[in-house]
Amino acid sequence: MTETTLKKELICFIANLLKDCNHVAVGASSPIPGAAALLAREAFGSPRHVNILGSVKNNFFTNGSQELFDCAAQGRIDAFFLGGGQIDGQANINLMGRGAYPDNTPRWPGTFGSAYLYFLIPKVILFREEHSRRVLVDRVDFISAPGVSDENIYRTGGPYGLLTNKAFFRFQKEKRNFLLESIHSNSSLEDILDNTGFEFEYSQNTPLTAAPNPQLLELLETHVVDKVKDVYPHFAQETFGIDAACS
Amino acid sequence: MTETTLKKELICFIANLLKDCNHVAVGASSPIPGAAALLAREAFGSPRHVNILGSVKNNFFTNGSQELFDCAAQGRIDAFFLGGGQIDGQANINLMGRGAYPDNTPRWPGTFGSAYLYFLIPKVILFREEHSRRVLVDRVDFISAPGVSDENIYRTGGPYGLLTNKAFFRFQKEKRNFLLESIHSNSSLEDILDNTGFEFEYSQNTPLTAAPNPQLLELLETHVVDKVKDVYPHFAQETFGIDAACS
Amino acid sequence: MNISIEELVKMIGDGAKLAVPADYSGIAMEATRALIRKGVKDLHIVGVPTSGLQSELLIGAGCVSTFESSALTLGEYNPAPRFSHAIKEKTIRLIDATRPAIHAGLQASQKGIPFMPLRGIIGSDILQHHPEWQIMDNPFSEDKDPIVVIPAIKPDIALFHAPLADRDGNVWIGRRRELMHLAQASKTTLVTVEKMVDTNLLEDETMAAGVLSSLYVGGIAHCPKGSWPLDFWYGDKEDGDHLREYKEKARTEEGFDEYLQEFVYESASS
Amino acid sequence: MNISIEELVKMIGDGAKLAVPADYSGIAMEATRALIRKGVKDLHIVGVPTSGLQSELLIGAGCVSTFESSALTLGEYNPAPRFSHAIKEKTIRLIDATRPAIHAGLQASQKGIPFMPLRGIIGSDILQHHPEWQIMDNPFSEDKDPIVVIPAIKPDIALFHAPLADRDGNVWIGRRRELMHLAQASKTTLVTVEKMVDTNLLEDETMAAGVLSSLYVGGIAHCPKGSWPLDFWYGDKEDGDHLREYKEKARTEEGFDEYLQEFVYESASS
Repeated sequence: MTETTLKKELICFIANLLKDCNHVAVGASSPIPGAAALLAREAFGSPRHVNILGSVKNNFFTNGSQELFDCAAQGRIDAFFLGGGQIDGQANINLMGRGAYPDNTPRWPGTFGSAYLYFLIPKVILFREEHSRRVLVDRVDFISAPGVSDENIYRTGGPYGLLTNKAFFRFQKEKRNFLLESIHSNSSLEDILDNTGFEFEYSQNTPLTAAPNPQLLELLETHVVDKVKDVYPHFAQETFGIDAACS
Repeated sequence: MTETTLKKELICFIANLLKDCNHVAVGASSPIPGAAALLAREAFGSPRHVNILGSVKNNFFTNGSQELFDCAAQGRIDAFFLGGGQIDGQANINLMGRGAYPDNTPRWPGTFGSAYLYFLIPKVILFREEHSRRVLVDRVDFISAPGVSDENIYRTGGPYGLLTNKAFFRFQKEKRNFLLESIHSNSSLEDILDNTGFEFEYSQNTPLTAAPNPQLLELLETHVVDKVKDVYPHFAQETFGIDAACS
Repeated sequence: MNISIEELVKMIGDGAKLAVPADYSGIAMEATRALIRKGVKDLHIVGVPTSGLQSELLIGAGCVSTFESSALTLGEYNPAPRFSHAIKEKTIRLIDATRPAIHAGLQASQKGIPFMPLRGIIGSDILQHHPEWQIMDNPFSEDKDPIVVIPAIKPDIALFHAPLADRDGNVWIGRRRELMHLAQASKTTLVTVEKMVDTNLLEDETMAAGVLSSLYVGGIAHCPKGSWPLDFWYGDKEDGDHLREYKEKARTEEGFDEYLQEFVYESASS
Repeated sequence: MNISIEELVKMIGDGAKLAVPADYSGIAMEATRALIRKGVKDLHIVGVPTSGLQSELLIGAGCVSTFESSALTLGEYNPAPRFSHAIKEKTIRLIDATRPAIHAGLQASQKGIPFMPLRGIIGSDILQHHPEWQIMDNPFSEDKDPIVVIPAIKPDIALFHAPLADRDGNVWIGRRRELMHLAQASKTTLVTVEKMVDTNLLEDETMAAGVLSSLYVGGIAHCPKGSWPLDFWYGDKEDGDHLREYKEKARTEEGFDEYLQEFVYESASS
């Protein structure tokens, strides 16, 4: 499978996860989730609202990210995406850096809104293409945002699952761990076990991730691609071979 | 002195109090202070900013009264006006009603923003045309907003003085009382003493309130009157004999 | 989302906590009359931060059980006779606040936080009479620094009148951005508008700053002159003759009933 | 109030607490270069709620002593080499927050309150490393309900780039209303604009919702393309070639110095 094929499959996979949402917000530098949200809106009519931060089109906020955070607290955002330089088996994420704070090597950009949105958006999808022991660690070096909280902590949101280049895990809140739900066709259970630094539940018969519905894929490649190009021109060029400047 | 002459003199008197201000805010139903602020801006170039609440012209707020309150807390409003169904000698004001709350008879509209703005705007001018023992009482029945606060209470603003149809009192914060500063030409010290329900400091030689500067009065009647009419059409008609609907 | 005014007010059930703006922001008066016609009961009105004829009519018509605001004022047509009567007869519960405290409570709701601190108020008698406000010590001050904390006010529905809406459910509120806070603090928002437009308001860069997104909007009714007889900042001036007529009639219960009969029950919805 | 860019940056003194917006809101890059040319020292930068190339350049040029934000990100041109270098060499003090906490701190300043409560954060390591944040119990909850409180962040100056300003000192920020909060939270605001217009922006009802009043503005410099090489939401797209060149050069201290020489010190102010 080529890299661009895989990207398209991830887009279709995520789109299917967003069917039950009314409002999906996506970060400015998350082209695959962003494309997925635009695809889902086009294909299923839901999410009805897609907000891509930093975009002028596809963004109805008139108060910047403050409105995003207020909206999340109001319960008006159903799904969001977070990544992380490190993600551990309790769904803790680290966006700060490797090693001991503040002398991280490397230091990454910072925690952004993760320490807040992870608490307040019901369906947070962890998305990180790289599936390696470097990223998927036993214990993150710095908790930018915790995967689970004690009972007495106000929390209406949290991790729904973790999607990588190799697999999709569902997060089990009660057990505080991940369950391997499906393996992409380019990988195998052995490959997953070799490249995952945290413990997780799995069955020997973990199914393959279903191939994308051809109609969905076609819709992406025909109708949705222009919308993706508007927001993520570099990504669209790399993935769909479209020269944003010339079309 | 006719009533309209007196109103014009009050406008000129207040305009002189606003000279040292950068930003004056005025309530929607305060035509005399509003006219005074517009006059001062025209005559002295200061206040530079005049905000008349509820007006579209002469109002730069784009967040309604929320912006007024924030602005006051930021220290960006220098003067404001408050009235009261009752005002007492410690500059406590009552906008709630006569008698015991909640069974006031009569009940007035309510406390508005007084319980907040009185604390945060440095120069609050109490303005109430009626000068009687009914209004100027020994002790208000309900403190909508207190004239003074204990040392440990955060307070950057408070009463500057009290202007009525008969006189102007300066408030003495340390002594927690009013000092009679000047008596309007239609009144006398005896008249003031007869009609004031609270104790106040005064000298037997309390001067008359200075007559308005003729140029200031002329400016009001010529250039400023149209601006007043825009905001307070009924008042302009009554005071300046202008029919707003026909000009 | 574009519905009739009767359908719009159907969404306001008995017992709803209904937030309405101050007169200068645009009042949905025709919707208010429809609400009285429908016979809504037990409203908890939040006047943000004050209210006027709208609440006076609802109170007079027996639709209100709680009135929470910093004032009920008819401006130069004060006093409000039905409000005064209801207080005298103790037929409504009052929650008297001060204007920024109403805003602070709504902002807490908008931000999903349980409370907001607010300066001022200490020493005002409204503090001791308010059922919920507390004083706490500012945790960031070395010296004792008492400050009032205001709990979130969470309306079920916000209702107002605005200049424009588009077919996608976006509403143009222009410089009345305070309505944005009102809408975001409420579970949903119902709007009457002067005019419907066919183009998406958010796609017009000069309009966008004044657009309330459809995300927050539960229903829109096209209702020209929907704020009559009150002044509308982006439309007609107040109908002073009518307001004087109201003031005169509403002095007595009988007069008020006649007013309702003539201007509410017998008037056709636009 | 309409002044040159060199006069504008004169108002930013050594040690100032300087608030700047996230890249999507409009960055005053030409003013930033003027600031480096002037040799400002010891800035406390508040990135609201993140910052990018602007802070990277100021840090690299030695103008910054404290960086307070929730991220310094060059987006697809990450990592930020001079930021990383400064952290390694410990030449700047970091105050790491999360985005809504930066907003909450500014809103506390905007509202003149000492702090704001904020949900989330508990269990994040940023909490224990932050020099000021506290946890308190929600006073309105019967059950134990811990909540983080964020003290006010009070910048001396806000600096950004906007589409339009008028001769009266009003600035049109359009749908970037977040800049309103930034300005109101700061003691004063300096702005560079693409264009000056002759009519008063507040008097145009369609523009008014997006206008920052001159009350909040301390200086305006006319500076077309003032956000170059960054994307401007109401103007040019980012200059990707230049940003790639920056990324390449700034890998080393020498390369960065060459970059400053060519694009900051030798470039004429517009």
